[in-house]
Order: sequence, then C-alpha cells, then structure tokens
Amino acid sequence: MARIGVFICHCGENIARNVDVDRVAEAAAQIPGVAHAESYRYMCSDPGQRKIREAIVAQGLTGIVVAACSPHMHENTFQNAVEGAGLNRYLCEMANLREHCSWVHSDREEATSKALELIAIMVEKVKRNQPLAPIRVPMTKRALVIGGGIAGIQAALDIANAGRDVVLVEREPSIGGHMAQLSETFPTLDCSQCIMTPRMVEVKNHPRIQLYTYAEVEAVDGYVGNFTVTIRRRARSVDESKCTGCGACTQRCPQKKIASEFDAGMGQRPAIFIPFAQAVPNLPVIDRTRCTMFLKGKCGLCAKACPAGCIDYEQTDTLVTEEVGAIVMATGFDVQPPTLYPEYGSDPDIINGLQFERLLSASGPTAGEPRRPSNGEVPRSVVFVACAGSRDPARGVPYCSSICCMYTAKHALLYKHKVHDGQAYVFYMDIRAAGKNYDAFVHRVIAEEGAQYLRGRVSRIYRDGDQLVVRGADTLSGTALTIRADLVVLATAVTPRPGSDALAQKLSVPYDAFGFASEAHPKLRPVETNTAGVFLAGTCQAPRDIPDTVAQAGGCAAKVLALFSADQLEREPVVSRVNEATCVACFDCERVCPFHAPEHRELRNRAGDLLRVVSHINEGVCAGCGLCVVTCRSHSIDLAGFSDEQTFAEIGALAPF
Amino acid sequence: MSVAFYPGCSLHGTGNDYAQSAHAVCQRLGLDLTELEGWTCCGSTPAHNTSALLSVALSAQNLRLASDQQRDSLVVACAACFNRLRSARHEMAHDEVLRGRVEHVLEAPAPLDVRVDHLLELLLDTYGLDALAARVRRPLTGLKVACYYGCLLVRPPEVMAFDDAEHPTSMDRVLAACGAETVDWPGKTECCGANLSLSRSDIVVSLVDRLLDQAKRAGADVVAVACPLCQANLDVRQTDVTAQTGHRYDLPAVYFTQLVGLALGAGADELGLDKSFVDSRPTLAGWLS
Amino acid sequence: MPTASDIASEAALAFRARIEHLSGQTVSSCYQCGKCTAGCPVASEMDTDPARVMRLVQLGARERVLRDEAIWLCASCETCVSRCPQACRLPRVMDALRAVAEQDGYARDNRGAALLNRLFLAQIRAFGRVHEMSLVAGFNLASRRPLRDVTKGPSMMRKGKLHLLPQRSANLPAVRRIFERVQELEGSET
Amino acid sequence: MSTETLLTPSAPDTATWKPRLVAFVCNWCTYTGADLAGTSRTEYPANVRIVRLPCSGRIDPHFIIRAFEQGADGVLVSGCHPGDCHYTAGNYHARRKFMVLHALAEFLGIEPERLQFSWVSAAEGRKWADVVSDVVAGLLRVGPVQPTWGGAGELPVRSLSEPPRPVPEPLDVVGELRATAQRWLSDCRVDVFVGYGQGSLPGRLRPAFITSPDEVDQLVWNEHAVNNLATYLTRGLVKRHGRVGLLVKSCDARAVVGLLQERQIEREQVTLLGVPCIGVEVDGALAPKCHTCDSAWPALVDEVLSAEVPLTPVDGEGLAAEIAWVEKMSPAQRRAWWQAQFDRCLRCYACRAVCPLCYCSQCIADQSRPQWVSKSSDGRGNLAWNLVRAFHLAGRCVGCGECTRVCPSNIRLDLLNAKLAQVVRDEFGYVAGGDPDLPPPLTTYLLEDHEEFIR
Repeated sequence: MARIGVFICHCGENIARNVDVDRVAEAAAQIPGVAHAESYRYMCSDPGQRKIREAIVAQGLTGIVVAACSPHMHENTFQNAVEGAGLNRYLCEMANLREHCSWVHSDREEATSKALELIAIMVEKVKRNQPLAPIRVPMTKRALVIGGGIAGIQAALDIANAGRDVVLVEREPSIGGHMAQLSETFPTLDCSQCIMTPRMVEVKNHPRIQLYTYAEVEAVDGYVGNFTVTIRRRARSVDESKCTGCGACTQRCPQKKIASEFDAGMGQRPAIFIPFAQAVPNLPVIDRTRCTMFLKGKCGLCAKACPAGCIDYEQTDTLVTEEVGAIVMATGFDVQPPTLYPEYGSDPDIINGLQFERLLSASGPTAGEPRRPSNGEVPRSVVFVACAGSRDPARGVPYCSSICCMYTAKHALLYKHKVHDGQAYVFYMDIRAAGKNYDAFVHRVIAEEGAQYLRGRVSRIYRDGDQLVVRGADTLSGTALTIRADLVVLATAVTPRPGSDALAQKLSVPYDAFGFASEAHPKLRPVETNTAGVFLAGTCQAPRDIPDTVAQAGGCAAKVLALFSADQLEREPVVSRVNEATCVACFDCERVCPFHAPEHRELRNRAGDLLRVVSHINEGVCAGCGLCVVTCRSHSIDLAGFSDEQTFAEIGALAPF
Repeated sequence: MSVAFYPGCSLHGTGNDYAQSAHAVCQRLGLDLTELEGWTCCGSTPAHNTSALLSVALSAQNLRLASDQQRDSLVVACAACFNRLRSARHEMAHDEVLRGRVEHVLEAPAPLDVRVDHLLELLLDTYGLDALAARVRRPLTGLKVACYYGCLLVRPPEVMAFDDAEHPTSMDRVLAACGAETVDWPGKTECCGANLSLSRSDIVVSLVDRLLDQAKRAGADVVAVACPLCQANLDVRQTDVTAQTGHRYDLPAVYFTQLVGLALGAGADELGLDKSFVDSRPTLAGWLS
Repeated sequence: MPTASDIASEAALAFRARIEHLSGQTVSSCYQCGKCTAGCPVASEMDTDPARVMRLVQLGARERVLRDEAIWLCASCETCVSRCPQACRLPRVMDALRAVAEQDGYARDNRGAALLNRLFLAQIRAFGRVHEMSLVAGFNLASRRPLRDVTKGPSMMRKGKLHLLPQRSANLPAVRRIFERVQELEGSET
Repeated sequence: MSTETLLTPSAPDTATWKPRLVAFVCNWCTYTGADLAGTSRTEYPANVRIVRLPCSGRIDPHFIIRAFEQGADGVLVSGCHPGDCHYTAGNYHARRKFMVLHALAEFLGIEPERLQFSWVSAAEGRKWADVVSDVVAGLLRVGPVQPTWGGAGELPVRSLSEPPRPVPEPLDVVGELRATAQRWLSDCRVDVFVGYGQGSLPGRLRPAFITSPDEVDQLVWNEHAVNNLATYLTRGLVKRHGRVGLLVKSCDARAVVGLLQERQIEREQVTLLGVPCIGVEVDGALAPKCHTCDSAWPALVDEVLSAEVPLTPVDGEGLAAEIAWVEKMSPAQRRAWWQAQFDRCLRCYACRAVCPLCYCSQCIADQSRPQWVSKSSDGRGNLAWNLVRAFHLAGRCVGCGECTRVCPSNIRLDLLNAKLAQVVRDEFGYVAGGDPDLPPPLTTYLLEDHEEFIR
C-alpha cells in the first residue's frame, strides 16, 4: 500500500503569493494514497529537507512528491534528501508549482486548483515509481583526443601526465593547429610559436601519447568507457620510419607555386612539403592532388633526391583500431575567407586576420614584414574591420566571434611597431575586451600606439588605382568617412572546422545551426556532452581565445581523469529495458536508436540450443530517450523512470480538471 | 507571352528620348512594345513617402489594368517605375494583410498574375544576347561605356531580384553584345541623388560630380543609364557641376537603348540623341553613318 | 533635447511603436553599427546621420526626429537596406517618419521634399499622371525660388522634353477613387 | 448501442466551460522553455497540464489517445527544434510519427485545433506562452467536444463512385502449380508447401500445408484464392517444419517483403512460388484491391508459374476515390461517419488475426499493466483499438485488404490503411512491400522531412 508524502514549498512568497498553499496541503492530504501532506516556507532549505527526512522515517513513506520549483532546479537536492532518509532517490518526484504555475498564472483561484492537480498527477506517478540502482559498466582507461591544436595538445598532455594513455589524432600533417600560425599573442605579445613548439615536442616524445598525424577518425562504436575507434591514416607517400626530415625532397620538387595552407595562402609551398619548419612530426607529405607524379604518372624527382629512399608513391591509407574509454573532441575552428560581402568585393589587398598573422609572423612568407599581397610593398595605411561577418544575422553569422576585438587591436599594434609612420584605422562596433589585462591592452593600442579607432561598420570597399577606398562611418561623431588604404584586414567570422559536424554525428554529439558542438549544459556542464564519455575542448564548441581554450582543455582532462578514477562506470538508471518474453525481434528499436544501444541477445536453453534471438538494450550505451519504447509495437520495451504505466497514471490523474 | 509597355510619366516628358529609343530598338528586334492602355502614375517616391498603402495601390492599379487587358507581363523602362511596380507586386505577394488592404482599396483582387519585367530583362532573357548580337549592324567597337545602374534597378535585392546588387552586369552584357567595351568602375550602383534634384540640387551636384569623375577616370567615353531621373541628373546637372566645383567633364549620359539602337542601325534623330544637354553626337560620330 | 524621462515615457514608447507599425520594421533591432551611414550617399549632408535617426526613433525622441531635416534627405536609394546586418529597411522608417511628420504638421513649413511630395500627389490626383513642367514650376513658386533652374526650362522645351499641357489618364476616376479609399481606410484606423 | 463518441464529450456548461489542454513535452527543450516562461513571469492561460517526458521521441501516440479518452479538449505535443535534440535524433523520428498521427486525426474528423504540435526550445519561454495561448484560443473557437450521434446513419458505408466489377476467369495454372510443389518437396528444397486447398463451403478456399509430394493434388487455384498466405509465414511454421514454400500473388509477395524487412523470417527460410493473378473475388465481385492492382506478376519470387496474362488496363481509382469522398465531408460529418463504423466493432480481432504484419506474440490490446486499450467493446475502447491498429500499420500495410474482408461489421479499415499509405508515400516517398533492404519509414527520417504542421 502506497504511503506518499507531499511537501509543498511556499518558495518564500514566490509560490504562496498566487497559490493558497495551505488549502492545497489540506486537499493533497485527501488524495488516495497520500499519508502525509504539509507546506513549508523553503523546502530546499536545511529545515525543509529535514522535514522530508523526518516524515519518511516517522510515517514510513514509500514515495515523495515535492511540490516546489522546476525539477531542473532542485530535483537532485530533494533526491539526496530522500536518499538521506533511506528511501531510494528515484522514489521522489517534483510537481512544478513555481515556473509552471504561480509565476505564470495570476488568478489565485485558478493557480491554486492547478497546483493541486499538478500534485495529484505526480502522486499518481510516484505511486508507480520503482526503486532504481545506478548502472555499473567496466571501462578502458585510455583516452582519444581528436585534434592536435592547442586544445588537443593541452588535453593530451594533462591526461598523459596524470598517468593515462592517450591517442592523439590530427588531420593535418603536423600538430600545432592555428596557434602555430599566429605571430604574437595578446595581450602579452608572447611569440606564439615560441610557447607552442615545446608543447608540440613534448607530445611527440611523451611515452604515454600515441600520435597519429595526417589521420582522421573514420568510425566510432561503443559507449562511454568502451569506445572502439577506427582511425584512417592517410598515405603520406613517405616512409616515416626511414625519413630524417632533411628536406632534400622538398627542394627538388618542381611544383613550387602551391598556395600554402599554413601560410593561409600568403606564401607558397611545393607538392611534397613539410608544412612549417617546426612541424611535429618533422616529416614531409606528398599532396597527391598537386604532385606531378600522381597527376601525370612521371616525375619522381623527390624519390631521386631522397638519400634514405623513403619516398613511396605506392603507399595506401591504412585503418587502425584503438580501444578507448573517453573521447575529447578538439577539432578547432576556421575563419571565413575575406570574400563574404559583395560590397567589399574581392581584391588581393583585402585579407583576413589569419592571413595578416602570417604576414606578421617571423616564420611567415615575408619574414614578419607586413607587405601588400598585390605588389609586395609595405602598406602605409591599413584599415582593420572588426565584425566582418560576425554579428550579422542578415548575411554573416549572428554570433560574436569573441577573439576579433583583441587580435585586431594586436594587429594594429604590431603593424604600428613594424611600420612606424604607417596609419592604422580600426572599424569596430563594440570593443569586447573582457579578459585579464585585455582592456588595458586595447587602451594602450588606442592611446599610446595611435591606432585610429572608428566606431562603425564599413559599407563599401573598392579599388581606385593603386589603393583601396574604404567607406565607413563613425557613429560616435555621426559622420560618414572615406579612407584610402593600402591594405584592408577583415576580422572575418570564426566558424567550426569543416567536417566537424560529420565527426559530431559519429560521436552522437549534437551541434548548433552553425556546426559548433553542443555542451551538456551551458553553465554547469560546459565541457561534457550529452553523449557520456565525450568531452569538448576549445573552439569546436564556441569561439574562444587561447587561455580559455587551455583552461577548457584542462577541464576536459580533469573530467576524463575523474571518469577513469573509478573502477567501474556509474550511470543514471533512466534506461530502456526489454521484456524478452514478448519481444518479437523485429529490431525496429535498433533502427531508431541514435546511440546503437539495442543488441541482439541469443536466448538458449540449458542444453545450449538457440531458442530465440531478442533485443537487449546495452545499459551502458542507452541515453534514456525512450524512442525505442514508442517504436516497439508490442511494447516490449519500457523506460525506467518514465514508464508507460507511470505516464498513463499521470494522464489518468488529469481528468476532470 | 503578351506584354504591355509601361512608360511612366517621365518617358512622356523629360525622358521621351528614352521612350523613343526603346521603341526604335524593339521595333527593329520585332518585339511588341504596345503601351498599357490608360496607365496611371506609379506613385513614385512621394507616394511611399506619404503612405505605404497608397504607394502599393497606385502601382497595383496598373498591374490590374494589365491583368484586365490580358497581359502576362508589364515591361518597364524607367528604373523608378520598375522599382515601384515590382515592389508592389512583391509586397502584395508576401504580406497578406497588405494584400487585403490593397484589395479593399482597389475593390478587386490583387493582380498577382502579371509579371513586372525591366526592358533589360526583356532583351536578356526573352530575346537573348545571341539573337541580339546577330542583329547588330554597326558594332560599337572601340566605344568605352560606363554602365550606370543606379539604385532602383537592383535594390533592395530581396525584392528586385535583379542581377547582382553590388556588381550588376546586365547592361554591360547587352552593350557588349552590341560590340561596345564596358569599363569596370566603382560607381555602377552608387546613388545620383534621385528626386533630391529639385529640392536639394546642391547634393545632387556633388554626387554627380563624383560619379562623372569615377566614370571619366575609368576611361569611359559615355555613361549608359536605364532611368530618366539618372539621365537627367547626370546630363542636365553637368553645367551646375562645373559652376559649383569647377570640374568640367563633357561626358555624355545616354540611355542604353540609344546605344543599342545605334548598333542596330537606327539614326540619331530616331533615337533622340539630339535631346540631351551634353551632346553625345560628337562622341558617337564614328557610329552614326 | 529630450530628457531621460522623455525617453522612457509612454509617449516615447508609443511613438516608437507607431513608427514600427507604419514601417513594418523592428527599429529596436538596430545595434548602431553605422553601416547605413557609411554607405549613405547623402549622410554627409545630414545633421543627423541615418544610424542616429534610428537611435532617436529607438528612444522615441519624437520632437527632435520629426523636426530633423535628415528625414527629408533620404533619397530612398536602398543602399543601406542591401547591406544592413539586421536586414532593416531603413527607407521605410524614413517613409514612416515623413508620413507622421506630414500628418502631425511638422512638415508644413518644409519647402523641400515635403512640399514636392504634396505637389506631386496633387498632380496624380488631378491628372492620373505627373506633368513635369507644371510640377517644377509649381515647386519653384511654392518654395519661393521661382528662378531656380530657370535656364533649363526653355532649353528642355526646345528639345521637346517638356510639354506645355498635362496629359490626363483615361483612368483618372479610378486613381481618384484610390486616393479616397486609402484616406478612408487610414482615417478610420487612426 | 454505444452512446459514446470519438472523443469523450464533456457535458459542458458553455458559460463556464474552460478548455482542457494536455501538453506532452520533452524534458530538455520545451519543459525548460516553459520553465523560462515562468522565470520571465510570462502569463498564459492556466488550462494546460504538462506531462514531462525525456524526449519528443518518447511521446507515444497512445498517450495522446488516452488524454482524449480522459476528457481532454485538446492535446499539445512539443519538443526540441530540429537539430537541438538532446538525444540527437529523437525529434526527427517523432516528427515522422506525428506527421502520420496528424493526418490520421484529420482523416477521422478530429478538428485540427484539438491536436497541435510545436517546437519550443529552452530559450523560447515567450513562444511557449504564445503557443499555449494560441492553442487554448483555438479550443475556445471549436468549443467542447460535441456528441456526434444522429445523422451518421444516413451516410453510406461505401462510396458509389466505383461500381462492382465482374471477376475474370482464373488463369489455368493448377497443373504447373502441383508439379512445382511436388518437385520442391521431392528435391527437399522445401519441407512444407503452403498453398490453397478446397474449403468446406463451395466457393471458399482454405490454406493447405503440404508436407509430402504425394499430397500435392490437394492444391487448387482459382478466383477464390483471396486469402493472403503470407499470414501463415511465421517463425512458428519454420520451427515446426523447416523451410517453407509459399504460393504468392503479387499482393501476398509484398507482405513477405514486410516480414523480411522486420526480420520475422530469413530469406533463405522461404522459397516463393509466384502465381500470376488477374483478380480474385470478394462478395461475388472483383475484390476492391484488384481495381487498382497494376501487376499480375509478383515482384519477389524464386520461381513463377507461367500463364498468358491478358492485358487489362488499370483504370480504377479504387480507394483513392473513396478517401477523397470521405475527405470531402465536413470534419463533424467525418467524425460521425467513423463513429458509426467504430461503434459496430465487436472487438473480435479478426482483422488482427488475418493481417500478415500483425505478428506480435502478445498484442498490446491484450495487456493490462498498463491497459493500453479498454477491453470492453465500447466507444472508448473501440476508438483506441482502431486507431492503434491503423497507426501500427502505417508505412507497413501492403493493402491486401484482408482485414476489411474478414471484418464481420464491415468497418472500413482499408480506408484507414490506404489513407496512411498515401501519407507515407507523399511525405516520405515510401511504398510498403517494395524493397526488403529499405528501412521501414517510421524507423528512419530525413533532415528535410516536412513539418508544416508543427508550430
């Protein structure tokens, strides 16, 4: 016989103002099965929780309904309280009298009667709740990190240094990511490569890190603690075991005029190339789409040049399989090309911020001297345009790319440092400089370095002879103005790396309309995803700067290590279960499950003869969405915590209103 | 397809050389350009300045006439009228409330069965560039033309859906088919000041000054236009530009139809080349047989 | 100058709502990026640039914006519209401001665009079409600058570009009816 | 005679009547969105009761039916916007199910105002309030559920647009049929051959299970071979006998495809003998399904009997014409029409027994914890049963028409099935019984599936 306790919270005045809590408590006590009903000013407070615990013990309650705020607010609080009194935590339900009632209905009479019904509904549900126990599964204590930029490197090093093995997969021929491309970093003006390169080397030499470059994740199977990952190692056409990185092959290559990816098109590279001098691993790769040998079937100059004989035109992609227990997604970002706006046109002297980084970088194609792509001259006047694609719902992306204000200020400063008599103009909409010492940095650029900041957007850019005419506005003075510039640098929008959406699908991680991977909770679970065991580091989740990325990567490492710290995995028990007796093995559940949780289970008799094959939900994988439950025509599947019976009971309590 | 020509008030007045040359071109190409019977003013800027409903209703009235006269399309030469008529159609199609109000005013269903096309679209899409090139008698070889589209042909892009709003090429392609060399210049879609011509001619003068300067520096012999208001500003105001700024351009502003007509073999008088303030005939002498 | 209380007042909010309603544009979505001003061909002639006009409407600074010459200078070239990151059709806001200025009597003394609008529409009402010569003449007279462009008229006439007598559209009654019914409908709504 | 209606009517006092709206919402988006409406203090009508479920994919059509049974005036179903699903794809699957349910409800004459769908994200507190206000306003417009009895009796059960047609003379294939069955059994290619045998009543055939080559003379074939033999193709049959030989008409073969898709039978366990068919008889005339059948030859076979098939043009509109006829009625009329049909249901479950795709070992109609369908033959249980049956066959029914043929009460189950087949074809581009390798349409989705019916 059910003995349900109902605890009604006043939430100070928040509920009590519009709901007659005393009347509700009186009426709730009359609901069949309710053994105890009371109201209190703050149920979530210590004394409030104590009331619940005491009532459970004193009255021998079998289920609890806390009628208070949203379960998203305090379900955990009350489940803990219930557990403290020795009752299973899943025998506690919440009726949402605040967000769904008192805050949205001002008619006290209506709100009061609705409140009572909401309680009645939850009473009927909780009567049918079952005690549930957390699910335990074994795991592989080894992590996969996808992406070898600063986020992936940091996460891999943190995990490896804590004594766990890491597999690091990088798509490009070298790790380093965008940070290796940068000139200097704001606001301290550290040389980016100087602080990045040692980290890259550390990764390469770390005994606990297995590094795959020029490789991609092909498939992900399994579930938290037990992922099986298939990695495609693309053919470098170079035997890694023999190559010494001497570079003789790259010098002999007849194709020298290929736009360098590392230099963002500002420099050139051969068809066999080492992306940059400090590349890790320091190995060349043949770009088969541009190599004469692959296009025309003859050349072979690099093979002749190689003293170690390691050029291998026949090499093929290979697939390797790795078992891991956790995955860190750190696929990074891209910046849009500087050709988004037709009113800006496309002109060699209109470049984006990343291209300007390469022009400013000592390792760049101009050895750090800013030069105009059109004619190689040093620009005397540079216009920087912030928000060139960001915060533009009509034609760009609606979000703020977060890093542009700061790197544009840095660009203006570095330009002024290198071209003392040059003039830098910065068009901006708002200066978002919320990091440590950031605002002071921007102020320094404006006040001390003499960059002319103009508050407004640029409407049009066109070429006039040797120069570009930039028509913008300064809204602070309310003037439209025209600037003649030698170079225009657009702070184009930060977007996720192409293909990261496909990877997110493989990992069953949701992503937003722009392709940024979605975290489990924007405030409280910012590095977790809704797929257990998959974590997000860096800009694959949202645009952010280096310190934030490093911090988030560290957070990922901590989450991975925490996961690995237990002997076995523990999971929320809201999972589907199959009634094997009635399962007709159509396996529609398998077809619909986004997580591949349903498996085929063979039922055998004692002699070992196969009787039937039925569906079995792997509890370690099941995320508890209940899609299989609805799909199953024989209703042989049910969802713990949201069972058919519970839901029917809730509906049954609805009428009459 | 049955079309009716909507001239608009200007083509019966200051822009009659545009009308004249458009008719000459279409006659030579065998395109029917019968005027819409009983057409009325589209309302132009003053109407939409005053009431959005009035503006759409005045334009819709002409679409209604075309519909009643069983026309599939209304062909417009004046960029301003074109803009009003196409906008009216667009707005009625996309805003149900407005459509209802217009229907109330017109006391008739909204005439959405009639398309609105610009004369350039007629030449490009209906007639075709190859067919046009085949009819050219006197290729305009060597003539450098700055095509000026102005505002109302191309903007707003979502409504007009005419070419690329920032870098349109329709007129360039038509004139290139006639053998002319069109120049790339930054003024293509910059504003000439439009009807500020009457109330604030000083503004128009400075805008026209910049446009002429850009066209001249791009090496243009003539500026080609598709709007009587643009033509008037670029042509008539040149003396004011000189008076106000001291800059002297002597750059003829002609209708693109005048150039097409020329290539098709029409004479100066037939095309109304005598009617502009900056005489284009000396520049075009080589093609005037 | 509006005071803080003017800006926050109900009248200010009502003004903004009226302009938003008439223009069909969400004025409050403007975040003052200034791209409209940057591309505007006449911004340099305006005391209050287009972005700032939007700001004044956001604030509901009715007096100031309706008296501002800027609203009569917009050439409806739509350059701002095609480039606005918030897809706002600013010329519609300008139209709405002009209509309100006209209705509420702020344009009575305007000898520029407002005057031209009135004369232009009067011609449509009279003939169904616009007769350029009498429009120009009427405008010059009413704006008390009868000699403006005086040299251009005879020359235009010689070139056959101006007709002495206005044309009358066969559908003049239909046009008059449109004016009446618009007035009726809009009058019933205010 | 039942006096209950499709939707249980309230006995409302119209002056004080307040619509009752039940909302089934997902935990992550809409429930949180409703929380946000609260935190933002956005007022909306108090008529709504929220039932929280993890995902819109967990919202079972039965819940909706039950809510109406409990006296709800309207049901609102709401989940995450496409792309936002906490479980990545739950809402995409739900969208397909809701599409079918929406069409079914409309076909049954349930006013669209009563069953509404929306996507409300966690950030859309305002939208939640607006949706609820709007739906409640819609319910106020349509008013309380009205009793529908009276008037329905005048409506014919069948449209008269398609007059009965004569049954053609059957093709003479019996000899080859018996020889083939004999060969298969003698060669041990099959362990049992399922075909038609002479029934006890004249003009009636019964299924014949032949296990010995000597018995093949029991096999017959004529225009009375209307039964769908795929119904007997079960795991039990395979278990009892081993490999099965099955005689299939083109419609039967389509059902076999369904069984293969749903893994009720392995392809190598069954050998199909196709019989060319130019029409079978029901009630003395050509069976309705044959009017629109465009194939005498079954698509999925291992061997086929030879015969010269006369070309007969497919000129009937068949059920499409009747569906259009039903859809031309007003919603209230439609509801009354269906009501009159469902009222006659005896709950004999002959439809279930005869359907080749109703193969569950325990039907939910027989379950009692929870009780999915009221077991008594009253308006409530009858509605639920018929809805559930139709919904379960959506995207699966191959249109063999057997359910309707065996229904002792002449309920037009074929129309329900055909309507949903239309929806599945038009919306998902899928026709049941075609390609055994395709996933059934309600177990898959496309990102671009239509969702115009969702707010």
